[in-house]
Amino acid sequence: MSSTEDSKTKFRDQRRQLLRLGAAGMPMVLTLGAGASGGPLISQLQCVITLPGSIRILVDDDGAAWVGNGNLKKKKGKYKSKDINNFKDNADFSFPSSSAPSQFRPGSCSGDGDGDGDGDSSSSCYELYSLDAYQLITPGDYVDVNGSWNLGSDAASLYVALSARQADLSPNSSWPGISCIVSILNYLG
Amino acid sequence: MAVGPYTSQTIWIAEADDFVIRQFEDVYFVFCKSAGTTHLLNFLTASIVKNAVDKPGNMKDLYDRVLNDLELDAEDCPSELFESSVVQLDEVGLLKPKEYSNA
Amino acid sequence: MPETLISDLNRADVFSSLKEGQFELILGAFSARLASQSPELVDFLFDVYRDVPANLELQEVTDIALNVRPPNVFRKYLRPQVIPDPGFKVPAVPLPKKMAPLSLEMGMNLSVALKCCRFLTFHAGAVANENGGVLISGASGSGKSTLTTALMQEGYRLFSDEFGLLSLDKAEINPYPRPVSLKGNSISVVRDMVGAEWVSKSIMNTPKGEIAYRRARRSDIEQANVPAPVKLILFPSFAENISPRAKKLTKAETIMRLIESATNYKLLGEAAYKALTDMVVGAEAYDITYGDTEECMQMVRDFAGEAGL
Amino acid sequence: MSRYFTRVIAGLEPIPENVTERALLLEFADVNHVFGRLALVAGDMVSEKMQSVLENGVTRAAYDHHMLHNEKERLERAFVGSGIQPILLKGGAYVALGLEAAKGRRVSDLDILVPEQNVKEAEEILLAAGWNFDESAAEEYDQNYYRKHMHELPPFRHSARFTILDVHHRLLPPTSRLNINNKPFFEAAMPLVGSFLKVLSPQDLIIHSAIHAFADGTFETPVRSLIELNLLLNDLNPDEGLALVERIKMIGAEKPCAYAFGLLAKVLDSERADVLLKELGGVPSQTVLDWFVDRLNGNQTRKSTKAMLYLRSHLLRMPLYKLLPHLVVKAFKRIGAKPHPVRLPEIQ
Repeated sequence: MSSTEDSKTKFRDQRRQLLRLGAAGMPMVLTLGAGASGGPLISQLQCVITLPGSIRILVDDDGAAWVGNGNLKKKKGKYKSKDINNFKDNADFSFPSSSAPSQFRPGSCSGDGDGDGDGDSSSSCYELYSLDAYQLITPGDYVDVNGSWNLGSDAASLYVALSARQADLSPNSSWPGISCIVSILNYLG
Repeated sequence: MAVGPYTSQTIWIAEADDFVIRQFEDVYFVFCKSAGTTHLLNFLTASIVKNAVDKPGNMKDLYDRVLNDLELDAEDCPSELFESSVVQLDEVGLLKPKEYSNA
Repeated sequence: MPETLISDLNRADVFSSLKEGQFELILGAFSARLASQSPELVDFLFDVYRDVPANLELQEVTDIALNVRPPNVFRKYLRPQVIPDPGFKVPAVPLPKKMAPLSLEMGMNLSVALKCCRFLTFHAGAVANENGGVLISGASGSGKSTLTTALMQEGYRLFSDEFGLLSLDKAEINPYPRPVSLKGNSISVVRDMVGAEWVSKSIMNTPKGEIAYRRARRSDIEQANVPAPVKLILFPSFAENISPRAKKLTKAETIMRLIESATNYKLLGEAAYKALTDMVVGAEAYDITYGDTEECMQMVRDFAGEAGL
Repeated sequence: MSRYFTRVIAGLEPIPENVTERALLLEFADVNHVFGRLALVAGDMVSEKMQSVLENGVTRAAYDHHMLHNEKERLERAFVGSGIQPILLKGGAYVALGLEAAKGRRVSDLDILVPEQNVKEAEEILLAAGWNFDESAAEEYDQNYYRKHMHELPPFRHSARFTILDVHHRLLPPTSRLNINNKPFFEAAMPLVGSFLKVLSPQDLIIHSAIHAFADGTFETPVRSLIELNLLLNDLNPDEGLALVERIKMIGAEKPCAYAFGLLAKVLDSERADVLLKELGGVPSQTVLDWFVDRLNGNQTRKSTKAMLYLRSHLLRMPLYKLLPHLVVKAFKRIGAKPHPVRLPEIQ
């Protein structure tokens, strides 16, 4: 067999193999540069936060927030002041007002039984968000192609928003995922 | 997943004016001007597009011509693979059904 | 009108120009309007940017506008911090005031990456000699900056350690010789390589660890408007204690990899497709894995020779 | 300054000669999403450098228009033969129609309107063609929320192209206080030439734009909305203009349209808008109109903004923590869930 025929055979074999892969489901057309964000894959944006345990986030109507794992039960759309105070006291992290973006704050706000000091007063001025243990959060998913945050109003979005706030307040803190968020905030450079 | 309905009688066309094609080794990079997207084709999908540019045809017609051009037989390239390749090209907008393009 | 370099200017004038938001920095591909209240930034400009042309009053609109400012009016008094503000919405972390230089560099990089569409922009280091240019594409930690610096030592001009800026009408890259940013261990490597006087003092404890900048040379800046055709494309990756190896890449592989490393490929459409494929046609490309800069450079020298550099 | 810059971008004032003002104008246009529009208005009347900076906006708009063209084609392919003819809305429609309002405009999502009785079928067609409910809204709670309370389905995201598609079946949520008659929009929709898709009538484009800007709640891109409305209004021929007021009353969109016209008259000196406003009997509330003017001026509170403007620098920026809520306003409707890909509830 001549060497040109030899290489022709090899060439055919390569093509046949590619077709076999195609028949097995390999795409025959590949679209390039079509990352999820429509932009390039930036490694700093790919980091993932794994929550170390279940996390609850309490947000008041000024956008202040408390993060902990305390229990809180709603009764008739309201929380007991005693429970609220207990949650706040045991929170691992707290954030000043305006920390939680507006869509996370309670829609309407009213209190009752105020002032009688029996600890039974209740309030609807809070919203509680829960995140599961080991939940994965990819903050980069919330950065759009223009480099803007694009948050929803779910608990994970809130976690991302507070992470950014935490990076602002204290970039060296023990907030779960702080290094991920800082790397995103710093990406490039 | 098909972009939309088609039948065995659907005539598939490709609009050459809409592409910029550059070949490197056995790989074809195709830029689609109207969509602003870049695609990577192999010898099979590139041949499908080329045949649909030269002479639009239905699935069977294109299949026969492509096999002939590439010196392949139905064992090398089963019709299911061919059809799924056409659908993939439709998905990214490099092929389209003729009756649709006339609408 | 002869250009004024920052080193020709008076420190107090620069500071008040920055305070007014009138300070204009003109460097190769992009000009920048800078505003800041930070004296640390003035020091940094006089050190690392000393040979760069600048104006105390804005002469023209600029590609980039950046306000390196405290994150808000109140914070300024509580805990001095700075944040880069490129005039559009970007995620940015406020940094302690002494890190104003880092903030400036981050802000400028973000602006180029996200805002400027005049060039196809690769996340890559770039250098050139009189025969042509080298593009060094790699993620952070691949040794881009170190290799860029090493090639500068061999007589190549600095284009950038961060951005390969490809013209859209011809296969040429364009200089943007900002300081080379060095992290961690590479700082001492580069200080030994080029002499300590060429490297800024370190900024410690940044979110990215220790950072220092290797200044662009006056010759780099003087030729900041001279583009170069790309002849060699490198995709380095660094791993400790590994013997060096290289693999020549096919054109198709190179194109795919470069599309991934471009920040605005999709955005620029047909022009980007043509410019990129044209560039790859005229260049050789290699994937390099290395654990030692000098060993890597030996291979790079060979490849450069073969590519006609 | 904002009013002045808005007028410059609307082509009513010449581009300033002063370099600092030009620099501030560029930043204003960028922040307000009308950079591409400014590029058109400036043309070659400005320095080469300024043209080259503005070219960034032209490039971005061109990219969006390509993306949209592609999505529109994919959509046509999906619906061909189904008997459903979706109506393109907003930016997508302007681009498809080649309207002046499309030029230089950025468009990020595709919005379509389908009759309520076709929603289920449209949904099935889209799911079959590779659109999925965006992960952020894939959970049952959100699905139900959207279906019950909103005027659109949860947003779709294409599984391969990642583009977003919003499917509306009415122009405002049923819970909105504004009582909009949706039927006339469908009846007057016109075929898009060379396409299976439809577009709203020229008058309805304006009415919908006004509803979107002034009744949807946020007035989130005030400068862009105003310039868009002005261009749409200028496109109407005199007969269409006269018919517009009747149309507005029939649809029940007097309120948002009055504010739209009021603002156009006040900020852009639009005589047409002034005439239309008088026909509509003026704005319902001067205070609300002033609030919209404030929004246009970027005022958070009047005092602070005045102080900012005097700084002469581009201190219109906000600190990060204020920026966050601001940025997410646009995303408010993307009522989210956990970021896991969640299986869709079965669709009966």
